[in-house]
Amino acid sequence: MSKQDLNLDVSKHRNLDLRVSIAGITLENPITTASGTFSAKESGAFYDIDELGAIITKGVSIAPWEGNPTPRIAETYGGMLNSVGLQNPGIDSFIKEELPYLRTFGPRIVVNVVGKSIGEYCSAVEKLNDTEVDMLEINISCPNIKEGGISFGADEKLAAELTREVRKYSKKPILMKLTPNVSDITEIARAVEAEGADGISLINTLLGMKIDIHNKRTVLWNKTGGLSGPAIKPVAVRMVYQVRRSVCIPIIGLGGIMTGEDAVEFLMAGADAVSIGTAALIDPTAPVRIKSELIGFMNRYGYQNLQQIRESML
Amino acid sequence: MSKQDLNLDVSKHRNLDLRVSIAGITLENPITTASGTFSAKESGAFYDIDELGAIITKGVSIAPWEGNPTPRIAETYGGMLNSVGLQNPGIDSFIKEELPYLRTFGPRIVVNVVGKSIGEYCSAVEKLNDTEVDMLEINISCPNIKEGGISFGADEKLAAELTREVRKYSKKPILMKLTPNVSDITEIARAVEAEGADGISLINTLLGMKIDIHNKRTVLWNKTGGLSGPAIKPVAVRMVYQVRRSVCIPIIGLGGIMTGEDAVEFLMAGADAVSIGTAALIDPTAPVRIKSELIGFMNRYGYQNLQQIRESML
Amino acid sequence: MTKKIIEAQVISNQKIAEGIFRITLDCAAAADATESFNAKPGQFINLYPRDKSMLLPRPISICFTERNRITLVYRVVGNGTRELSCHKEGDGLQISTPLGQGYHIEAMFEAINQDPSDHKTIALVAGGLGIPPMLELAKTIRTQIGEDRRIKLIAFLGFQEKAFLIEELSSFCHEVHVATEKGDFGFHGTVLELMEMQNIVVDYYFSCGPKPMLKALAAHCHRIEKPLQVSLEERMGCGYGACVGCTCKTKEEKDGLMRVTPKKVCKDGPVFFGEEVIWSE
Amino acid sequence: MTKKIIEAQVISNQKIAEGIFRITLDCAAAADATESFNAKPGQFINLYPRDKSMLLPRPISICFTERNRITLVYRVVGNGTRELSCHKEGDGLQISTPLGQGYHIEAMFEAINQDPSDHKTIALVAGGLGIPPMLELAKTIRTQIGEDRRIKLIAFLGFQEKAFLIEELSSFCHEVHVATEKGDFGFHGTVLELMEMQNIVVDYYFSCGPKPMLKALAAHCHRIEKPLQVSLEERMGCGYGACVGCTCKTKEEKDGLMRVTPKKVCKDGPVFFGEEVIWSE
Ligand SMILES: Cc1cc2nc3c(=O)[nH]c(=O)nc-3n(C[C@H](O)[C@H](O)[C@H](O)COP(=O)(O)OP(=O)(O)OC[C@H]3O[C@@H](n4cnc5c(N)ncnc54)[C@H](O)[C@@H]3O)c2cc1C
Ligand SMILES: Cc1cc2nc3c(=O)[nH]c(=O)nc-3n(C[C@H](O)[C@H](O)[C@H](O)COP(=O)(O)OP(=O)(O)OC[C@H]3O[C@@H](n4cnc5c(N)ncnc54)[C@H](O)[C@@H]3O)c2cc1C
Ligand SMILES: Cc1cc2nc3c(=O)[nH]c(=O)nc-3n(C[C@H](O)[C@H](O)[C@H](O)COP(=O)(O)O)c2cc1C
Ligand SMILES: Cc1cc2nc3c(=O)[nH]c(=O)nc-3n(C[C@H](O)[C@H](O)[C@H](O)COP(=O)(O)O)c2cc1C
Ligand code: FES
Ligand code: FES
Repeated sequence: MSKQDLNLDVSKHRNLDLRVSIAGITLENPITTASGTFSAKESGAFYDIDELGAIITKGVSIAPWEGNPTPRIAETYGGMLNSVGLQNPGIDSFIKEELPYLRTFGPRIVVNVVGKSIGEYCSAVEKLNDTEVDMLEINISCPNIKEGGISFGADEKLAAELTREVRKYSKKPILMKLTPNVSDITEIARAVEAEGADGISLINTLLGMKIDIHNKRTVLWNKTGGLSGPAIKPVAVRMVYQVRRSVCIPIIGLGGIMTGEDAVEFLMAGADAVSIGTAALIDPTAPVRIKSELIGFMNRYGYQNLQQIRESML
Repeated sequence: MSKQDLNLDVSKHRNLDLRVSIAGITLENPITTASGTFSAKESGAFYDIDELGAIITKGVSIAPWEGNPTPRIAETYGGMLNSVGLQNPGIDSFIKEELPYLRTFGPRIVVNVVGKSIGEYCSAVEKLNDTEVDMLEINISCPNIKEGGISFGADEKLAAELTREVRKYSKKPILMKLTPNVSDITEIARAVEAEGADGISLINTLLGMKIDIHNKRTVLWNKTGGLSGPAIKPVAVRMVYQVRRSVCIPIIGLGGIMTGEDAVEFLMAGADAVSIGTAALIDPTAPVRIKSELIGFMNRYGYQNLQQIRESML
Repeated sequence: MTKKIIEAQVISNQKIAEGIFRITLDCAAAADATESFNAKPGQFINLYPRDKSMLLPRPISICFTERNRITLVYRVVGNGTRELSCHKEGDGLQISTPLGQGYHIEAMFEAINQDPSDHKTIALVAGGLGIPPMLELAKTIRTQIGEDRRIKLIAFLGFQEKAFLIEELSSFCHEVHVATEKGDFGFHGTVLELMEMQNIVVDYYFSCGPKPMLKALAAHCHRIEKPLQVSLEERMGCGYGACVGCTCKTKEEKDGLMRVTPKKVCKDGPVFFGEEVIWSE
Repeated sequence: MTKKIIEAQVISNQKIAEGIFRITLDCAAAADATESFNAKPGQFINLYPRDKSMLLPRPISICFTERNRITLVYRVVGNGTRELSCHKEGDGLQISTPLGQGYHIEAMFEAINQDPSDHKTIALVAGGLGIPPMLELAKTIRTQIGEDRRIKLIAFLGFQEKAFLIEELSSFCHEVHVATEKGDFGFHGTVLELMEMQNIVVDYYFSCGPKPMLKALAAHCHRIEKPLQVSLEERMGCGYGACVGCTCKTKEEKDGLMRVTPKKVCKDGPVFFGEEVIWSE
């Protein structure tokens, strides 16, 4: 059987091959859910979860986190701010209550891990070693939580150290999720690659603020929050483009992807896969819509696989 | 004559006092034109330039700069990218051809200065010493120009050194215009304050990219460009808020101001004055519209001066 | 796939008081709209603005349903509701099918029906824009009451100045008591003061309105040991349970222990039992 | 304050060829619209999209003016022009008053009139969406020619496949020659090939169209030493000269020296003399 035939076999879409391999793990398609913007039960009420390439969970920490008081959400022009503050029930509860349900679906499971110290990250990733999780995404970047997060991703040395330690404790492939709130993203990317990261996810949210001028206070209880949505896409595309030219490991690109064409933009910039975040909060069916728009684009221009898109830039 | 009466005198708007003093220079109102988005002749075809608090010119360098080839402009969701690359005819031509015309208007003149080396900055500011310019805005942040710019604003030590030297050579008050593409804006702000900056302008554009997926190339010839417009406002407000709490010198706040309410948001965050950039490219009359919206807001809530707005945050 | 985003058609959109509008939408366009629009009182829908500078859906409570039609009542407070107020008959509007958990009335009727001789009074206590969802709730409760003379449905309504939906609520409630804070109409004061003054013995409370009102009512119901259901409001992101933006703290018994559990207002609520909400925050 | 942003009313908006639309706007709403809309052929207006995700105005050449009405012809290429194509009669549309420098025809007529015995031919050479502005230009030139038999106005038009505006141009030009690259209509080939084949001696050239065409025509006119005016297109930001986004390099004599001068297409152009443009880029 020729390769062409094989492609026909594995894909439901004519001779399109949407598969992508990240750290030895094959995703059926490049569409994943951005951490913190997906709930299997609730999103599953709108679309068939098996359509996804991978599920990336919301951030999970070693112990339960309360997150920030409300208001946690503010709308901005073409974007939104969130200060959820990584509320989560902790890794034990996640493994016991959520993972079994996630495993009833086909897509790969990527667990987003957060922590306030290197030790906390390591303890959490260790607990996932013997679970049926496919990959980890280490969030070294969330700007919401005062006690940690930001410092790791904004400092080359800390990012390197965290990667080294997590790499040591984890049996799973690890993606390092970078923050865009840095002077030079390529420096951080090279640092985590050098310490054994299997891939990079970028970008997380930009740190922002909105003031309610009528009530003379910040809209968010936490004052600042993470800016996401189409407003930040140009920054995200630029960073994916820069990082693609700085490291060899795979990249999951995200930040403001609203349409299939946006997804193509990230692939052309150099991403291997993409995540859909804010778009799915606005239009719950966004991940599957974007997937079919991507297929439409490939058919229109005759791309047969993602590799061809990634290599198409002149 | 009581202070109240004085206010009535100096302002055309009932008992509103819109004046603001920056480095000892009084602006009749806080509305200024963001560097690179104003042309006295062309903007003056749409509104009365004397309505402005200050004119901030486009970047001027010691020698003429060609800027980047076109396309130089790309539209993004709620924003735009530009890679004009600081095209300008050089300081001599500016002083001879443009400044006399600018001086025929009432508003304060702030000259935005760019350079590829500290020497270039210093030579340019020196030439302005004996002109009728009111203030300088030192652009240490433009992300467009490969040879320089970005490095000064993104590095605490370079920013400090540049400020020190420019301070030495200039007889005029200097505002340092900071780039948002940094890990910690307060660090840079403190560094330039320590070296004698008279004020701070922020923010300049975020570095971004747009890919034309149909033609498989970046939209901008220069690949990357500066992201401006309402999309970036939350980042700008956050930085003004942070910097206001880190330094004592005045702040000119900008980044995505589209309405009078946006201007108020920057004032509440801690800005002393504001600049209107992208909004004026879209709606040429934006600066005067925003000024009258600001007045409307003040009347509605009974604010009598800008100080009251700045101090109103709970 | 039980939920959907659909295109509804505007049937009418009118001002009913200063800054307050009533919009009726035809949701038949959705293939299985009749199925999907089987809304429970207390549920809400997401409305998607057209203006693309606004990304987030606007949650609005379902005020009234009739076959494929739903009616919403809203106040213009910002750009999203301003846009909504400009929609004309025939315009298309992106909305979600009903979201969240509505008021729980089945258990109440089960309890009531267990003792056929008992007389019971049910009170709807609402303030401001908490009033609209009371209409669908009143209709549903009244339908269940039917000709049963033992059960009485009373509404206590509080407004700032201008009242609205009074007539509609009167057609389903045995009694409607109105208070306005500015004294324009009915009792001059708050709805809680009005209730106190009326001194009616109530067995079941259903409420929606500003948080301070709900909190005071919860304290009252706790004192008199009567069950209360409240509908909470919180700034939302997605409105369907994906973003954890709309959290509220509740007490929950788990493994025999009382634990603080964060719940999602959009998904676990907006209706909660007064006893489970941690009000202190 | 000679320029303005005004609200125009759509009078009609129709498809005239595959993907090509003609829109006519009533600009009387502007207080001094008659004054402001004294457009010169070759000028353009900015159209402001309604969809707020798109910030930048869309520049479109003025195709035809008649009292307070202006007509534009545009191709749907992206979201902005797609939105434009959906506008219906009566819709309001934000536009600018005319921008840029149009074609310079006064000097030509002065020169022609200096020698009353001479015969002259004026050619309009345009391709694709460069054709619309030729209509207003043709009308203006023909009006000036009046009954003067010495002067001949000829149009050479190049299309991809479907032709448009031919009839309208025929009413102002003495001759109209058409080429289509796919051979659907008229000469099968490019407009420059068509011109070469016709072998007509021309004294003045006015052109608008794709850059390669303009560049080749400029080389041709340079060889035969005939004056050429071209209208350039460039990706624009503001469209009125504030952002320096739309630069083009020109040769300019200053203090007796030939110097490279960057000019703004939106303000100094879009019309330039063929000789001043530096084409190499
Ligand atoms: C479950 C639920 C049901 C609701 N039902 C109704 C209803 O039936 N009728 C009605 O008029 N309104 C209702 N609301 C409130 C309504 O969602 C907001 O008024 C609306 O989203 C404001 O949108 P906007 O764009 O006009 O204002 P924005 O520009 O978004 O905000 C303007 C102001 O409104 C306030 N605001 C915005 N969103 C909320 C919110 N979610 N909760 C509280 N305050 C907010 C803020 O103080 C802000 O300053 C409900 C809210 C929720 C969460
Ligand atoms: C002075 C001037 C006069 C013009 N006159 C006309 C006219 O009479 N009729 C007409 O149909 N078009 C005209 N154009 C081009 C027109 O402005 C663009 O087609 C339009 O702005 C595209 O907007 P959009 O949102 O539909 O597409 P976008 O989404 O903005 O872009 C879609 C594609 O169109 C192309 N494009 C966008 N803007 C430009 C531009 N300014 N120049 C060249 N290509 C562009 C790009 O390749 C892009 O990939 C003129 C342009 C200029 C500068
Ligand atoms: C409500 C919300 C919660 C988020 N939670 C997390 C999180 O737990 N971990 C994480 O790494 N990123 C989190 N993010 C960031 C997103 O995963 C994503 O990086 C960011 O939103 C940019 O993508 P988008 O513009 O497509 O949303 C969150 C974003 C939002 C909007
Ligand atoms: C076309 C363009 C040209 C600019 N040129 C300059 C410049 O010469 N010097 C400078 O300091 N900033 C320059 N800027 C940045 C603006 O002054 C401003 O900092 C930025 O655009 C953010 O504000 P805005 O969102 O209101 O446009 C330019 C911006 C634009 C859009
Ligand atoms: S609003 Fe997103 S979870 Fe409730
Ligand atoms: S488009 Fe802004 S100067 Fe020409």
